[in-house]
Amino acid sequence: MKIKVLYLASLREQLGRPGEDLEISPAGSTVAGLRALLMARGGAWQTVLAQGKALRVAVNQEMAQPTTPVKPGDEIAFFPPVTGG
Amino acid sequence: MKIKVLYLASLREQLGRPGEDLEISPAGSTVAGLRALLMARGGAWQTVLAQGKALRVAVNQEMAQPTTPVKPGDEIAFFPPVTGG
Amino acid sequence: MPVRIQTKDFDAGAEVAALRRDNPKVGAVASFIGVCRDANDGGAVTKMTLEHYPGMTEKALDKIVSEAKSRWEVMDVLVVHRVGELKPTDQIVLVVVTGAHRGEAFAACEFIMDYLKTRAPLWKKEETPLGARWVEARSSDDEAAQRWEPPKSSAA
Amino acid sequence: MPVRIQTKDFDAGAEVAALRRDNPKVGAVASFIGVCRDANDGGAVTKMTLEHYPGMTEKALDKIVSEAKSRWEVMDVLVVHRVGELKPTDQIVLVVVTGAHRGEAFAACEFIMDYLKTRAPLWKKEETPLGARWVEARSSDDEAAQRWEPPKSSAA
Repeated sequence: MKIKVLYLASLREQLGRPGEDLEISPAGSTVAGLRALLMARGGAWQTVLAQGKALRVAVNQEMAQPTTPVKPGDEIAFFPPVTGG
Repeated sequence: MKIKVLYLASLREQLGRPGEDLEISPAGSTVAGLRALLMARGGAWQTVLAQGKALRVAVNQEMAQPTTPVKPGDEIAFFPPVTGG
Repeated sequence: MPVRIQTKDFDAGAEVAALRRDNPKVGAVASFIGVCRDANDGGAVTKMTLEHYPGMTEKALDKIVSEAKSRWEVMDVLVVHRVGELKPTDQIVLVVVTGAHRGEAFAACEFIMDYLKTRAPLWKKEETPLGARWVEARSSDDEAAQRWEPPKSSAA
Repeated sequence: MPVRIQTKDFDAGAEVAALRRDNPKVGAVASFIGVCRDANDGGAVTKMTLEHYPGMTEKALDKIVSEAKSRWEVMDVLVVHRVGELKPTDQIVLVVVTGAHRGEAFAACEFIMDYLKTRAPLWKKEETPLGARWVEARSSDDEAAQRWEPPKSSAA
């Protein structure tokens, strides 16, 4: 299935791209599964998305948990804790 | 001794004057003593300054208590609880 | 002067800008405007007259501002309170507090309003269709001010 | 629209006046302006870039405003947050809340700022003499937001 992934703020810089369109297997896809898939690329992907990092994920612009399902056409954004205001 | 007495807001209207210069006995004068002296005039003085009333007194523009001394030249103001803002 | 009593209206935006004075240490500006409403205690209000005690009102407000500055890490404070005749939608009071951080600026601003409401000699008289009436002090204002008091010691 | 994201500056005085719209039921206007400082975490800041997540930022702020309106008796709310390049003394964010009474207006305004700081997708990158750095989230902001959470039930 096709999904859209976004990397925001420091993550965009560390990963060297603002986002990408991905084709992933639909079976049992979750936020945690997508994160593992991306970390498997190694290098910056592995360190920047490491489990210990304070990382936030939104699915379709709503805050998500590791267990949140990922469905066809979803927009998944990875970003650091927010610092506006 | 000479003192200056002020009546503010609703008290000014109820007592029919904004204030007055008074000559009172200096012996052991306090806010409570002055209040009793004024109440002894009877009529509106007695009812408006009655002990049960929520009344505030300032001596020389600082909030005062019944026991606060009154000295020559002092400015004593009687007024209701405040309602600004 | 951090405290002003005046009959004329104020420009809140200009007052805030003047208080900040482009000070690059200011990160937070909390402000409050009190406005004359067209109703109070369930009755219509067509006009209002604000009376003060010249001299003491300024002193009382100065003291409240000093106490706010001693309690919280704030930079500058402005209090403008109007007196005289006001009508619904007119501005009555402005309190502005600048500081490095928002928590302290908010607390100082609310504290000043709560103390002003219970400790500054100012009185409102409302014109209503049933005649003029002096506004009565509210117990809710006493309770709001009471929050800022240090807890009473229960020691014997 | 109660929420706006924009690159251009805002006129806080004009925004407050527009929000009040001479509504004679408004008795209290609480507002907050967040400002870019020339130092942070002990280091000099010469410039700042604010990034947001177009679409989600507006939604997150709308949700915070709705929650504030459901918790407190307030009338109108405005949130304006700037993005893009800012320099020290520039305004970053404006929150204005109108209501009948000051306590509710103050609480809603501070709540919105605390939630905005922890829940709205916005990120600051600072230029310093040592280079650019992304601002780190503060635990003090988490604690400020935590104050507004209902106490956790201790029932089994």
